[in-house]
Amino acid sequence: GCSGGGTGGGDETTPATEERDLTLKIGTILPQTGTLAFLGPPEEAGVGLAAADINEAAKGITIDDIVWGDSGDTDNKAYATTIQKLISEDVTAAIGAASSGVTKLFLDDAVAAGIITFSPANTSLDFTNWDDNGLYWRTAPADTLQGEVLGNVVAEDGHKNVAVLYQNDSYGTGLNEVFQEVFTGTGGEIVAEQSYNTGDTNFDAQISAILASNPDAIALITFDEIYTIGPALIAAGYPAEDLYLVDGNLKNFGSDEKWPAGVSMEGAKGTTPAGPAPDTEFQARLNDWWVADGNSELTDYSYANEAYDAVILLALASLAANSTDAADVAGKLQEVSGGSGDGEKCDNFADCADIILGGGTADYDGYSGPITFDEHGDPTEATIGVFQYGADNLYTRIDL
Amino acid sequence: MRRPKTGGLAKGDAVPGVAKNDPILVIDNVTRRFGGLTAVDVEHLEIPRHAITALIGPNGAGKTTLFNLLCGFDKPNSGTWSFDGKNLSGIPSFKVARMGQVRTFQLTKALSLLTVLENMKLGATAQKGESLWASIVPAIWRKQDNDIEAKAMELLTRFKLDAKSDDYAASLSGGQRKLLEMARALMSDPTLVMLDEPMAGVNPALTESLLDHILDLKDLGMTVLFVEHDMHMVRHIADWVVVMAEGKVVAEGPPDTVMQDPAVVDAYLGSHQDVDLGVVTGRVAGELDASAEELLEEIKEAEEASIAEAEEENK
Amino acid sequence: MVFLSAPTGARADAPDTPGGDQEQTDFYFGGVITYDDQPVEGVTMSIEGNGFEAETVTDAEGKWRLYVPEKEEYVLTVDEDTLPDGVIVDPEQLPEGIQPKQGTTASFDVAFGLTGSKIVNLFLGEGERITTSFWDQLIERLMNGINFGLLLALAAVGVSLIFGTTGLSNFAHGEMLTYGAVMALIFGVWLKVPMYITIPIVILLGAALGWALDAGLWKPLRRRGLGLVQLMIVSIGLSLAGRYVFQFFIGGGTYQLPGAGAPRDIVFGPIKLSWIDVASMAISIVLLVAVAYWLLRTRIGKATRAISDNPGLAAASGINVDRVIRIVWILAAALAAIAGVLWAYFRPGVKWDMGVQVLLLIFAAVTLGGLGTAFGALIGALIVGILVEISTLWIPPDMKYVGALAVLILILLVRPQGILGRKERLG
Amino acid sequence: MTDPSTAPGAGAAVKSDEVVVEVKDLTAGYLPGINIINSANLIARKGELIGIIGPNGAGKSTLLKSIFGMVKVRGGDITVDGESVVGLKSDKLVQRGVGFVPQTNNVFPSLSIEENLQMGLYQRPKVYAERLEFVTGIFAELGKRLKQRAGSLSGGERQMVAMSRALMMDPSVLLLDEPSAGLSPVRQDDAFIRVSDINKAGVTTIMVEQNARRCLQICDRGYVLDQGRDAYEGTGRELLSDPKVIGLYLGSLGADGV
Amino acid sequence: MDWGQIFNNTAYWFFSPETIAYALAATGLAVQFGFGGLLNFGMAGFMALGAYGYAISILSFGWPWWVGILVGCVAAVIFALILGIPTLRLRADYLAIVTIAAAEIVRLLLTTQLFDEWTNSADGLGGYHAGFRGANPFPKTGADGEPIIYGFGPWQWTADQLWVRVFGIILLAIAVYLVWAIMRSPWGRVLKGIREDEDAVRSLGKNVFSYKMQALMIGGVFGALGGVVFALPSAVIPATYTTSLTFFIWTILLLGGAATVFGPVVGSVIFWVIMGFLDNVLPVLAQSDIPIISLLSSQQAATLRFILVGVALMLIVIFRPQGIFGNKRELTFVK
Ligand SMILES: Nc1ncnc2c1ncn2[C@@H]1O[C@H](COP(=O)(O)OP(=O)(O)OP(=O)(O)O)[C@@H](O)[C@H]1O
Ligand SMILES: Nc1ncnc2c1ncn2[C@@H]1O[C@H](COP(=O)(O)OP(=O)(O)OP(=O)(O)O)[C@@H](O)[C@H]1O
Ligand SMILES: [Mg+2]
Ligand SMILES: [Mg+2]
Repeated sequence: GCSGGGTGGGDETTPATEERDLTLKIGTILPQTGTLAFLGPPEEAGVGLAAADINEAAKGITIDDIVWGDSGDTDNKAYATTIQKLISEDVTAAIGAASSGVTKLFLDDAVAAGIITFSPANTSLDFTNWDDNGLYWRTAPADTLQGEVLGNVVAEDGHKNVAVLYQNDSYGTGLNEVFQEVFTGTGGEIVAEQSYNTGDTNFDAQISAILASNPDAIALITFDEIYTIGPALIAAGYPAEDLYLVDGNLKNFGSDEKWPAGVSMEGAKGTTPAGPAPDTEFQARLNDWWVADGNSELTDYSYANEAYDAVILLALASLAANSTDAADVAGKLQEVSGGSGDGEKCDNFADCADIILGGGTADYDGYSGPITFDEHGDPTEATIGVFQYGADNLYTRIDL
Repeated sequence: MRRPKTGGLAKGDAVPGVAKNDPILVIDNVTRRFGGLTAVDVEHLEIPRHAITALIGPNGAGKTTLFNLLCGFDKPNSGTWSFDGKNLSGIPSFKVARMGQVRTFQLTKALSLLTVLENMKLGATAQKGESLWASIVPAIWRKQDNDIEAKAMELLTRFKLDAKSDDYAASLSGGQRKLLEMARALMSDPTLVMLDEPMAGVNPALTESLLDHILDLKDLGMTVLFVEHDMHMVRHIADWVVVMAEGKVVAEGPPDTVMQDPAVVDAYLGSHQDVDLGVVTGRVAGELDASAEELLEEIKEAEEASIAEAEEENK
Repeated sequence: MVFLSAPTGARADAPDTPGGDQEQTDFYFGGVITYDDQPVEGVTMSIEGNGFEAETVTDAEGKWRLYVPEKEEYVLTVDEDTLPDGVIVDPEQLPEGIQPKQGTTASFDVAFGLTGSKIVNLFLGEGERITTSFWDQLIERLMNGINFGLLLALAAVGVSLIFGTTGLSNFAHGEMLTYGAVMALIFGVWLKVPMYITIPIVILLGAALGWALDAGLWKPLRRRGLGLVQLMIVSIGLSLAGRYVFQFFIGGGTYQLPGAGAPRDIVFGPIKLSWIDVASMAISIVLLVAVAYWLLRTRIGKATRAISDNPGLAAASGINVDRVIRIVWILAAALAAIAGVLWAYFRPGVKWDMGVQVLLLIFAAVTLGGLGTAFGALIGALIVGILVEISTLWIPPDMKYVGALAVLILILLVRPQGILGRKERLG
Repeated sequence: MTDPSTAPGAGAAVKSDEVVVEVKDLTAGYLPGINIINSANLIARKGELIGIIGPNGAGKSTLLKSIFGMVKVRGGDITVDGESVVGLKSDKLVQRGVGFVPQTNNVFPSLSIEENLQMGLYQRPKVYAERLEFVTGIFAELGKRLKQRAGSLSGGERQMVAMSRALMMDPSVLLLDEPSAGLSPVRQDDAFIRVSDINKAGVTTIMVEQNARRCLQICDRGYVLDQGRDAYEGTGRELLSDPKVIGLYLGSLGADGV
Repeated sequence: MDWGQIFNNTAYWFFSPETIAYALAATGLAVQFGFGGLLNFGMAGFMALGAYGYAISILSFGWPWWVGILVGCVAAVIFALILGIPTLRLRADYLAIVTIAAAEIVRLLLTTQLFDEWTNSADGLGGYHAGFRGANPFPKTGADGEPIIYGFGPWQWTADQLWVRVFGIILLAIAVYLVWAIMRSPWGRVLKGIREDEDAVRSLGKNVFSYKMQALMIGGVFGALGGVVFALPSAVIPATYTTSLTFFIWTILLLGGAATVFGPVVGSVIFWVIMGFLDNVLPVLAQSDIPIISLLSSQQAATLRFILVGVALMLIVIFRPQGIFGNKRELTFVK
């Protein structure tokens, strides 16, 4: 995102009180298949619920039937056909992809076609200076914040020798880097650092290397691999209360049939971006929407918040620009996120829409945090919540 | 119809390892062992130039193995040999072939999914179009290729394969493969051609006409070394015969002499080449002459001996 | 170093929770003080700067927290007098990037990062951390490697048998593993059938899959006379379809089988095993021995090799080629299914693409041992399993398969026909 | 005729007029549209030794293969013991007592000699010891190297293994495709005499040979196959002395008494 | 979505960079396997080297884009040498496994954080387009300053997109021409002979190793060019170059016909057209009211696509085993 503002033409002259009658068409390019397929449902639910909320609010903008597309993974190359489908459907924005690698592979095509790419989950630094005509945006918070919070949480618990197991991709390496820097800055020491590649299915060697270093605590920077790594660590006799999780793997294991029944994570902590509102009600709504759409219950909520916020922001920007043209919408995204600095805070679509329709400038703070875009389309602000697992293997927020 | 044989090949008496006046291939102390079995153990052997030499010997005598060694397809445990004065030991097989020493395989190696004609053309050497860069420019090789094709067709006609020239080699019958194998080797105009049982499985009438062809080639200066079990053929064209048994050269000399050699007769030929088997087996009326009686006797003995042996082993 | 005199003066009481004695703002400094790995209680910590001053005392866990009104730089001071006798704040043991202020040993400039908290931990004295020795690690991983290798062997023997009999490199073998694991998931978890019944069911279902694949796919294809490469591509298509069929039904997540994550409480020296590990190895060994017996002692075993040499001649010898191949498929699929279950316990977890992840290792094992030799596959599998587990003692863990694959290449350079493979004669 | 029973090497000839193998107007081939066998006819009666000769590519092997169910039959009929065997697979024919030695690729290279022989008895492993004795009686060399892999054998040795494999099963009908190819002269004679012996023991034998003279010497009747048709038929002796056959197929080599 | 649009979206794949890239790689494989009989299962490795050679040359060393392409090709040649010298004497099926392993090693080396400075590890490289786009001969904007859209119907591209395709097709055309030229020459005959029986060819005096190596290199260079074309419009991510990429290339080769000149091109088009068609048609079916299919969620429809792709590949190979252009006759004799 080289230019967040200024590309949209003529929006400044829009009369403040004008009625809107906009139909915004968006598509998704989220993983329905492949190794990241577990991320698809919550993200799609986020998108779907946001669209439902927007349509229900009836503020002069409707979200057309969403074009659901599959990003797949780099292995099955599903994204290649999907992005073309979205382009031919003339969407204003494509929500996706989950993995930075996949986004990179189609981003240039999307930019050439002049549609917005809005990822709820990309964290790679490379996008900051991508040649994207201001069309790339993301709601996933940068690693820097979460990494620092995680480092501080581990340190404050008094751990001195800590091991990290992280995924070798932009998500894992980025977070790991910040975490290590912060943690060593507090006086602790990283005694083992092990990574694995996405798609690996066995982590034995890594786990035994970590345990061999006898750490006081282990930070697990992973996605779904937690379902394998967690039980393996606990089986090896490592105490759950010394495990630290992150947004990629902080899940309510207690209500998850995929988690082995006997394995308790009680005491383990984790960090994840979280807005001021408690998640539980939001997650219930997500789940309701998802089930009503004919799916089985959600077991995972990773990046649902970010996906939801992405759609809301797009709709607000569209309202603000009074246009569904991608360039116009992109031109307003920074503003509605509060990036122009003078917006009025609001935390749901209807309120924000009212501000915009009333001629004001909205500053949307969503479920994934306060979200303020810089001129590159990267979120600059976030609130990171700290959570802890109880005896029921469900996590609750402890930092409030 | 018999053509005169080339004589005066050896420098002395026809004993194993005798020096030749003009040897093309000289073999020294070549041995090859497989586990406990010594398949080849040749002390000294010279193959005369411009002559047809037959290599005969019982099954498993080591003839094919010797061929493999001489052509670089197998590595000996020891020994050296030279072709045309050039030391060949350790030279890879394709270089041996390029020097003009070309062989055929006993178990044929047809290039299945190439047509018969392509198989033949592959046999020609020094093709300009076989280098990668030249291959892109047909002008460089087109003419040569046409010449090769003409020559190939000529050979195929002689080998009665012309009708099959556009068929895949995989569709040839067993005998036809033998023929192709041999014709292909001849495509390269070798100095020395080594044929491993070229006529096994080839129809007798055709064999006869091909032998003439080989004799023609000899007249043109080619040297032939061949392995064969068909004694008619050996007698018909060989100028010199080398007999191997259990890896060693046990006799050599002009065909008529060697085939009278009692050792050779015993170990290999059997003394009853001309006996009518129909008579021996009692299927047709006929005089059972002395040699036939002998043959039957021998067979009986051998049978009993081997049964006894097998029994012993079973115990 | 300067040793200060022993602390005197009464210690203040620590708050109930760190920082509980102060007015809570959005910004705080905090940390822990330990000496020789023991928390130090009662150390007085003070903060000062920007016209603000505060003080607190560490609690029983050595923890402290000091709230400040603004996100600015402050000076943090540790009252060294309140540390245990003879203990000072050793500059060597300070956190990275923190320096004592000029002229002091226990006052530091501290600043916030991006967030509203900054932690300064002081781990004083001689901490001791007992790490596992290299040899113990090696032995432990060797054990893991054997366990892994054995389960790979179950799959590899099947691949090898199929290759040995039909010449087909079955790229769908990974899915046959996944199939076993998924069946175990369905019966063992969803239908709550006890595991000791589930496993025989899985074996039976595996056998049924093998039967169905051969009857429905491979045999008709043999009839049509498809080439081996064509068959291989069919198996690649089958693998793709199979994998996504699993994803279709179980989604992209990871599930656990009953008992997965059982504690590793069987200890022999450095080796720690769970009863699952022991059972898994036992099952592998029993099955492998049974297969070996079958191959060596029965005529069908020999027939498999005869068919791979020359199916036409095998038929001419009176071998019912189709039947033998059918048996091989059934056997291979049953072995793969059980290997899948063991793999699900070893990882641990059942996932839609768990099988294809080890496919390459299985093939490496089969090749290493010598293509088509069942015993070679066993040896190859053990080598591969062990290498994968121990190679990361030397190489970065994200390259753990590199070691095994590189060794495969190296061994083939020395023995192009694989460990137990044999050269053909020429001519 | 000498009395067969007194003639040395002769067993009790079990012959009758009962037709064991009959090929009627057979057409067969490999590639679509090209028939290799064009309405060929052949009859083998019980206990007969039939020789088939002909030029290379005449279709001799194809004929044997079609009898044995290895080539698709396009027309005509093949019966064994009066029952049509068209469409039956090879292992079914083995069950009916038909044995076959192919011309090429006739051993299992990666199996040892012993295992090769066992494969010959795949359907009746019990009688192995007995049959092994019989077979090693013929090819003594093999008995000594039972553990050697067939793939490493010399051409002639392979041929012996191939023959032995077929003989292991004690067939009632034996189809031989060039059994003598690659054998040394002594062994060739041996082989022919054995075949004759086996035949006399009642095994109906059909033998394709390029060693035509030897073949015709021992066979009861011979066929000359040319371009997929049976061009000539007669007793071995008739064919041997038929000038046309000599000119076209036998050639003069070996006939000139050398 | 209507059928016209489905058709358009499907037709897009006739000229997509992916199609061209896969066709190039499959052409390389045709040289190696189709004509030379080398079971190279490491095509993904060659493609990765092409793509990374290109990207790293530009990003780390600042070389011009065409030098990058040359570097990619050279990298492929070197890889072929390293791979070939020790392994070309292996039996065909051993070679298959060794090449898979080698390609995986390449991928893992590109993924590991050890060489992060150049490879950016798992995240891959992007943003190297300036040079290539700068060389674009097609005007980007018309006189009115509006971007020019070239083409018609389903094939409408910006100048940059057109340039990628034109460039890719030129490369592909050259590759196909070369294959056609060398395979009808005596060189090609030797190579085909080696495919059938290398000992026989050796006995005729041909240096088998050298021919195999040349084939491996030529195929490798085509593969690398495929990698470059794949990377030209997008980015290079190590996870792209997995074994399944190799498998797809193989499938494409066999779809078209292994020992054919145009087979790989047609195979690639078929492959991507199937992918595109299913992606477009399945969601429509899932939303239609056709029984059973309409019960699918969009997730399941997406998954179903790959099931069907797998099944389609199987069916094509089963019912046209010789490939579209292949010679049925050959099939009678394959082992
Ligand atoms: N690779 C090998 N391993 C073990 N033994 C071998 C190998 N190659 C050959 N032999 C043995 O060496 C001996 C010689 O074999 P060779 O093929 O040279 O015989 P030959 O004289 O050509 O016989 P024939 O006339 O039957 O073709 C045989 O007994 C054979 O079994
Ligand atoms: N698999 C095959 N596919 C196509 N054609 C074949 C095949 N096998 C043999 N032929 C052709 O069929 C014809 C007869 O072959 P066959 O093997 O029956 O000959 P044959 O009489 O046994 O000859 P030989 O004496 O050389 O063994 C030959 O022209 C041959 O080219
Ligand atoms: Mg020989
Ligand atoms: Mg024949």
